[in-house]
Amino acid sequence: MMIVFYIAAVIAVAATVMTITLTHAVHALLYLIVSLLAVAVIFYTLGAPFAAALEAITYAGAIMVLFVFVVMMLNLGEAAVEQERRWLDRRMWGGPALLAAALLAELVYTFAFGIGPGGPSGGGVSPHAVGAALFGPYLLAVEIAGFLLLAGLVGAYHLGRRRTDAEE
Amino acid sequence: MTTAIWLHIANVFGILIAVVGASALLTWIERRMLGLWQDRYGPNRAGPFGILQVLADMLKLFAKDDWTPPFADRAVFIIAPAIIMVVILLAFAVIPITPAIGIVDMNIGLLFFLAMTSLSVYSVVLGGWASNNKYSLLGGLRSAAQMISYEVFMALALAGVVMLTGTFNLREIVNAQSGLWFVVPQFFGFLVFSIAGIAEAHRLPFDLPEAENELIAGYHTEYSGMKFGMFFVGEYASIILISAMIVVLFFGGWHGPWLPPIVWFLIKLTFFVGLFILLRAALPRPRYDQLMAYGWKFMLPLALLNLVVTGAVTLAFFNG
Amino acid sequence: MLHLLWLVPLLPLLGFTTLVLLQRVLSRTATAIVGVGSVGLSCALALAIASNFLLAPPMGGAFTQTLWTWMQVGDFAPSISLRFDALSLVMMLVITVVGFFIHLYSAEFMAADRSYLRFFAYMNLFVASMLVLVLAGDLLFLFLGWEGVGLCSYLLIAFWHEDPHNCVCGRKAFIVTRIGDVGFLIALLLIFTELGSLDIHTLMQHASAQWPVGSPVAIATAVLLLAGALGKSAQVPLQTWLPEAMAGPTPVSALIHAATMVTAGMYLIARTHTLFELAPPVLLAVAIIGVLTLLISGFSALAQNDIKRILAYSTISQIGYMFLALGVGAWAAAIFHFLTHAFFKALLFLSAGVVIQALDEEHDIHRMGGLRTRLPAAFWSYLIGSASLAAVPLITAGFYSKDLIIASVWSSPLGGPWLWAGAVLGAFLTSVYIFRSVFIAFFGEPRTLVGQRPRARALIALTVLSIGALVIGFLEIPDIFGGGVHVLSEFLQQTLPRSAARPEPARVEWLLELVTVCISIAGIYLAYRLFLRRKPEAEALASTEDANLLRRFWGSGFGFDWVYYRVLVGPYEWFARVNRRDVLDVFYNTLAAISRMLYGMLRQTQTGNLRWYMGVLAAGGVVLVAIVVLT
Amino acid sequence: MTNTLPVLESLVLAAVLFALGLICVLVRRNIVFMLMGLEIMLNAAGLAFIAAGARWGSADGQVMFIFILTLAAAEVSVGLALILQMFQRFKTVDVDVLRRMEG
Repeated sequence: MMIVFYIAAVIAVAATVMTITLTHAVHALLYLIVSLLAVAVIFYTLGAPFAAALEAITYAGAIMVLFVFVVMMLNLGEAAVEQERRWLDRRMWGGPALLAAALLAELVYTFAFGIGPGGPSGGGVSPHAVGAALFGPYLLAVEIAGFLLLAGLVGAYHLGRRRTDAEE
Repeated sequence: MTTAIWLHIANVFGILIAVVGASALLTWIERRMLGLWQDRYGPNRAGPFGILQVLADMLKLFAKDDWTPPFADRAVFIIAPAIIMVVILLAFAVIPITPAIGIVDMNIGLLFFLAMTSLSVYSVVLGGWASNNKYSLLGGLRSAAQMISYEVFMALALAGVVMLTGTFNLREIVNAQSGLWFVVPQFFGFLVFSIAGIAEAHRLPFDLPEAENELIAGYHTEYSGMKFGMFFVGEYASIILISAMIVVLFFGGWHGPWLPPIVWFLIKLTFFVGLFILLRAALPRPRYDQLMAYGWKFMLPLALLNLVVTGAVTLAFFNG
Repeated sequence: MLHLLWLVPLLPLLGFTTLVLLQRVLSRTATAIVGVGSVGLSCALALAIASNFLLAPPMGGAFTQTLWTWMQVGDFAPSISLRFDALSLVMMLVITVVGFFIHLYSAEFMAADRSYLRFFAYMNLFVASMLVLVLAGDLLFLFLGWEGVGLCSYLLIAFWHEDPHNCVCGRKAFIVTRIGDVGFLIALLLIFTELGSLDIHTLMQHASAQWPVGSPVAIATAVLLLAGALGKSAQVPLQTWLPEAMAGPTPVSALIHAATMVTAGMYLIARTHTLFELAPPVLLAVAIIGVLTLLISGFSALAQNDIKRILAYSTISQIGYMFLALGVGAWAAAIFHFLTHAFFKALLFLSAGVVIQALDEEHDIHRMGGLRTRLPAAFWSYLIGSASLAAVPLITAGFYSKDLIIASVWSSPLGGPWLWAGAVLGAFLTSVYIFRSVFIAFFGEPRTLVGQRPRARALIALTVLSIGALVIGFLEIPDIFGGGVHVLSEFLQQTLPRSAARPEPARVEWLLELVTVCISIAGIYLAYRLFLRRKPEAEALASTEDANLLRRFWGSGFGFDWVYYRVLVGPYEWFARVNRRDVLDVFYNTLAAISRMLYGMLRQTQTGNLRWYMGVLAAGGVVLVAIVVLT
Repeated sequence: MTNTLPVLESLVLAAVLFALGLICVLVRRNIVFMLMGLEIMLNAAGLAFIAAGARWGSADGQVMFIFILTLAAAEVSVGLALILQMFQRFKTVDVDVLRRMEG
């Protein structure tokens, strides 16, 4: 299991690095999908098969498709890739990388010393338990999430409308 | 231990080869049956009943120059057809054919199937995009919207079955149908799933992404050789996959009297594959907006209604 | 029957709400029906209740009806309660009856006005508030009516608000009465903190039990209540608003500024008489203020040319009589005079209104003349009202009430010769100024053409009020006139203490009676001589330097307005002018400048660059996590 | 399952992914890539929740992940609609162009 985890982790990190460095949007998205699928595998190794399936279905299968869809609609072409390459100036990486490194160091430090001794109690969590928790103590949150989705739907529909010149 | 491993390997390769072979064979079967229903011959020259036509097609496709259009996005263009083969074949891994035959017995088998079908979108979308051709792009855009939409109803239709059995494990679902096939209590679920399945496999009448007469074969316009062959075979494999899922989820899988389980499964499978081909022969293709309206305005409410009624009945009578 | 009491104030209030809510729907006729009808119903109900009360008096001479508790904050629980006793009954009857006839008259008088509906809405609201004022069993509830009355007064004085002058008058009335109201409000707080209750009956009992006579707190309370009463009743030094209040329509002047509202102060003192009896100095002050007021306004009325202003000063002066009566402990006499005054003053105003309307908004008596023959109805009613006001002996109501007051002042231990002399002088002045207006306006040469003449509704009102102004007086006839009648004072004794007057020997009484009669007749005769018979001589006298000065002084109401302007308004305006560039603003402007500077600095961070925001956000996150990690 | 789960490693991985996503958001000028960076960060947060849930054997982690998923779906739908709108109006995907909205 640990081998699977490490392979997946390496794939995830590598794919994410590719995502953030590539200039071509569709290629970057493909790498991002790979990264997400790798994370799904990691979920599986963490004993969360339900979350793994959801990650694949929703994240990789639906949300990313939306991304691809939009990138396809924009259909920027080679010029955009060139532009992106120009924008990705080497000098621009310094500050953000430093910031991210600091954050990473802090987080790792916290995890390393904060998780405490003692092996994880472990044990997978079945979809049944997740569902019971969702519609038990988290029922209100589920309702709110439903509202959030509805708001997202309405917002996206409104924003996505192609305005005619008369409306401007 | 060793025997088990060997058996497992045999299982894996057996199913793999069977599926690919069956898909290939299906190209010929379909053409013959269409010919039958449309009162013409179909391929009948090569071998008995033209069965060697499959081989001939295969040879032709393999022998063709593996050509990539210069204006295409090379990497994505190559990956796209591979994706559909990979995900469809992966999805077969969770299908329990008989108690003995079946690759993995996953406790989230149903979700795995859904995950794989949802990933199969990329094949079409990326293929359409990478071809860098406006017809292909249109086909890709259509398929993205269509497949995302129908995936929703598909999952919702399956939720009814999950409610009745309380598990995502396909083997347990089949076992739960030893008495009554779920097609009876979940008839609307079956209906929605079948229709959504056709859409997911973008078969006629829902083959808008590749509509020949408007999009010139849509997303695979630029494909040729074995890359086209993979799209082609992948489509038939997904027909088999959807049929197999219908059998597993709604028609009791391998259950049946007198005959051995494998036979029952194959009989049911063949029936649904035939049904899909018949649908292709019988139905016209809707307009794109009709397709989407049909999905969101009819299928979704139906699936939700099915879900609510199933939930209410389950809660009222079984209270599990 | 008594339990229907709550309907009496509610009916006019319903009339008000109906008018306001349906203002787009109602026709003029419907408006008049609603406006007059609501008060008419209320009047009929009041009469029924009053007769019921008289025939079968409730226990203790008072009927209390608690409708609900207004609010409940700790011990503070004022209730919406009605208290009905002899005093309330008289007040209620006067308000509804006189109010009804004035409404009836208004239906005709205001017929040509654009804001017909608004007028009746305000009038109905006024009647409702006034009824609340006199029927309230709780001081806070009374205060609600008190303020409602003030509001309506303001609204009605400024009724013709297109003319800015009317608005100024309305504002003046509002502000001046407000000064008194502040005193009233403080009195309410004081009473509540000292006695723990605002229920009038309870607080009276508590007060007489807890406060000794002449105790400082009693005096303070009485002074503060008196301030409220002075404001509302237009007594010195808060009388300046009432002449200005004549800017409103004439029926308003009749109803509010003569018959009802201005007597609210007197009512308040009568209602809380226990408190005043505990503070004898204040009672004396009431009497002195009454005399001062009646003299000042009597002289002022002499110098007016505007017919309504004459009546306004006359009102102030008559209320001064009531205050005088209250001050000397002649409670019943005050109420009696209120009763007769309500009738004859309303009558005077209404007939003046007829004249004004007939002469096309002419207020100046010198431009009138000879109206006796041309407007006989107005003449006769005005004459009857004037006779009553001037206390023409035996036949007028005003004679009996004023006579009772003057007699009480003489014989009361709280009164005395000085107050008596003032009252008698006032009576003389009254005769002179009112008959001055009669002779100038109704006799002599005609000067202006007569237009509109009164029609049925106005005539009904005038007739009824005329009869009232004549016969109401027979409720109370002195002993020396063959036996004597004491209906009203007997009745009021259920509520108010008996007059403190000592019995005088008949000889003294006859003498006093004779003095009053002579004074009244003499005044009328003087007016006749000066303004009708010997007019040229009088004019020659009036055109001298000194007389002109005196006339100007009197005409301006003894210069109270001028003094107030100099002492209060002027400095205030000066201060406002000086402070236009607010000194304190410097401090706040500095604060604003600092915040603007900081804003300018912070604004630099708002680059509109999304990545910059993200970067700052991330840096903030890093810092926060660092703080958490390192601590 | 008694074998130990890679909880600590998962958390570290989540941190790494989060940092990478942050870099992506900060460095990129293309708004599509910025949105992708956000997705990476959200996903990393989800991973951390799952890992924590696995550490305690509790369903709460996965519940939180589902909520993150919901959030991401809503966010992406609106965000992509905004991108389309922006492209339609400014004919570019460069966020720096939006500076003209500076107040």
